[in-house]
Formats: sequence, C-alpha cells, structure tokens
Amino acid sequence: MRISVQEAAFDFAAEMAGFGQGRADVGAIVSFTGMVRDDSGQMTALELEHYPGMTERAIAKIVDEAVTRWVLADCLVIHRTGRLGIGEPIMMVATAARHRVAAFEAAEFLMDYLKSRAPFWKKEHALSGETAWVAAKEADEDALRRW
Amino acid sequence: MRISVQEAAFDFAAEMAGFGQGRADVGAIVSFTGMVRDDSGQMTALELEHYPGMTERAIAKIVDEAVTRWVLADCLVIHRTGRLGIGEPIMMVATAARHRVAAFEAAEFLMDYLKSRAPFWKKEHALSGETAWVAAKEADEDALRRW
Amino acid sequence: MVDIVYFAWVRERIGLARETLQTDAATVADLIAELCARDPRYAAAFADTSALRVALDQDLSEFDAPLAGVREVAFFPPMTGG
Amino acid sequence: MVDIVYFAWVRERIGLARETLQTDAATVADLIAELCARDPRYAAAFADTSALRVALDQDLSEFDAPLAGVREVAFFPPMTGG
Repeated sequence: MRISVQEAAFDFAAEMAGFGQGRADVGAIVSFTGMVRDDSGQMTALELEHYPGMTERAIAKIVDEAVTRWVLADCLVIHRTGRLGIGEPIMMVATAARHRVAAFEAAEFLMDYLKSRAPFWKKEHALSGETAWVAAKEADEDALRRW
Repeated sequence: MRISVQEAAFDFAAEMAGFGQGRADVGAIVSFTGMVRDDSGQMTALELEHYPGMTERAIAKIVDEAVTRWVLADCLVIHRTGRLGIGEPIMMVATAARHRVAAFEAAEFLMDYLKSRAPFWKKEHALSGETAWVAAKEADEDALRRW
Repeated sequence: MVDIVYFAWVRERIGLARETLQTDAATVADLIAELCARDPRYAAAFADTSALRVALDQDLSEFDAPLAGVREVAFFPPMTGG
Repeated sequence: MVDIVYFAWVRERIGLARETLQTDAATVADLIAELCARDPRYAAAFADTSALRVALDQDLSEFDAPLAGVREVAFFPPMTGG
C-alpha cells in the first residue's frame, strides 16, 4: 500500500513494474490514470491546489476503507499537485486482487472518493490568460452513493 | 484499436507507453492485467487452448460492441495462449476515454465478455502431473447480464 | 461435407481435434444424434449438451440451428478466457 | 486561538491563505458569523455555505460542529481531485 502526493511527474511503467508481481494469489491488476484534458481547445495548463497534511490523511482514510471492503494484495495511489500541461498525467491508482471484480471495484471506489473527498482543487488556465476553478460535478457526488 | 492473440509474453510497460497519449481529449486510461493464480499451492502451470480464427473474430466482435457503447479514444486487447507459469500475465485490456466512467465500464465489459464469449479454455497442470479443465463459473455468465 | 472441430475436454473425450463428415443432418442436434450413434465416445462427450457450446462457421450458435451452408461446426465446453 | 485556512476560490475571495484568530465562537457557524461581521470579503466568500466545505483539524466536518479543542479550521469549495 503506497500513497504519494507529489509535484513531480510519476513513471507509470516503473510504478507498475513490480506492482502485485511475483505472488501466486494475485489474479487481477487494475490501473487507472487520470490525464489533463482540454475540451475547449483554449487551455494551456491545469493547476492543482491541495491541502498539505489533510491530503495525505484523506487519501489514507480512503485507502483504509478500500482495504476493509475488498481483499487487496496491493494498492497504490499517486496524485500530483501544481501546474500540469495538457495531456500530462494527473494521478494514478492501482489495485491487485485475487479476482477481477474486487480489483475493478476497489479501483473505482478509490477514484470516486479521490474525486470528491480528497482536498484537491483544479484551476484551468486558458491561452487568453484567464483562469477558472473547475466546479464539482453533481454526478461525482452521486457516484459515492453506490458504495 | 489493437487485438493480439499470441503465445509470446507481452510487455505491459511498452504496450501502455503510447496508449492514449498525446491527445487532448483523453482524461482517463484504465488497464486490466490477468495473471496465473495458484490457489491450491499445487499448480505448476496453466495451459490455454483456443480456437484459432474464431478467437480473433470473437474478440473483434466484443471490441466492436464496446466501441459502439462507449466513446473510446483507444482500446487494446492482448490474450496469450499456450503454457504459462504461476504469476505470469495471461492477458491485458486497456481503454482510453474522455471520462473515468466510460474507461472503467468499457474495460469491465471487455473483461466480462472475454471471460465467457471468447473461445479460450484453461487447463490447470498440478505438480503431481494431474490436469484439470477449469470449469466456467456461473458468476461469470451472470456478469454479462448487467450490460 | 462439413468440418467438425472439438476443443478442451470435448476434444479429449472424443479423441479427435478435427474430422470431416459427409452428412445430411438438418440441424446441429441431428448432427449430434448421428455422431452419438457412431461411437460411444461421442455419446459420452454429448451426454449433456447443456454443458456444451456450439459454433457454426466460428460464430456461437444454438443446437437447433440449421446446418444448411455451414462449413465448420465446433463443439466445446463453456469458455474460460480472461 | 484557532488557525483558519482557506483554499481555492475561498482563499482568493478572502485574499488570505491562513490567519490565526482569537475567538469564542462555539460552532463553525458562529465562527463564520464572526468573520462575516469583520469584513465584506468574508461575507462574499461565505454567502452560500452550501457551496462550501469545512474541515476541522484536517477531517471533513459540518457547519454546526462545535469548535471546542479544534486547532485548525479549513474552508474550501467542493473538492475536484482525481
């Protein structure tokens, strides 16, 4: 179980290389990577503000909850902060479990909670110089209800 | 969209390196890797038989269906055949989409259908020399009903 | 003339991976009846068709499907991929 | 003495990232009322608390929660991680 909140880019391949490997009880590994999208064609960067201290605490609570609900052989959460360019990875989650359903569900649970319960805030920077805070989506709050 | 049925091992890192990258419309990438498990501690290998010709056709139909249901920027399915050791990767699926829900759902849909609708059959080889065909699980057939 | 292919334990039980048959069977079920009459190994393999799947020209099909125009019939247990 | 921290547009609207306050406020809501009375920038930031979240000592909490023993109060908009 590893959690990292960092400004630096992460190396997806290196992170996954040993993840859940070399174990006879791991049948399923799921990864999710979130990347900076530009829907308008007018964006130049995405800025991620967070609440140092609470961020790590909140993610640890979410991971603890996942580990209580599903039997996971391993679990990884990396979330970046600071200024990111279009197409850059923002964060990743990985889960390793005996069966596919647990690995998928735990990864989706982690993502749903990281979206709405970890103290990150996204600000879009436009080519024009304008900035706008990304509004939370009702669908993201609704997504928590299924768990 | 790439489909490969192969005896050779695949390089997860290399497959994911360019997957869904360099696009402003991709916000979510999901990967699934299936590995050879040994629940009994008595296994030495897993053998995967398949139906050459139909296998590629069946996977292509499943991928076509996924692409109809979800808007995917990219989609990858690799499935191995032949004799695999414990802990070796059997197969992988990857999906790239605008949002996380589409990427997760499409990956799970692909997995559910590959489990029960692509002509692969698993045979367990025990240390004792005995072999046993893996029985299809009712839960895997049931999993198709949610789609 | 129809090619018949067998996979997994169906192949092992019948002892053949592929054979070509001259048949007038109208449906898959008729073909199975014809095979079962030929040899007890077929009767053993086809004893419980609910445990079997059939593909016609590499598409999953049903046991009451007609065989007209079909070149390849495949019999196998439920699939266990992924 | 309580530390108050602000994030995202709450921080921008108030013009402060952190301040330390001597307060007798019993609850979060009382503290907000006290801040709003001080300066119109607070009133603007706290105009619609349904659009805000509060954390007490780095745990998400509620606006009617008591402040007794709390060292750090954080105000911010709904989170947008992932």
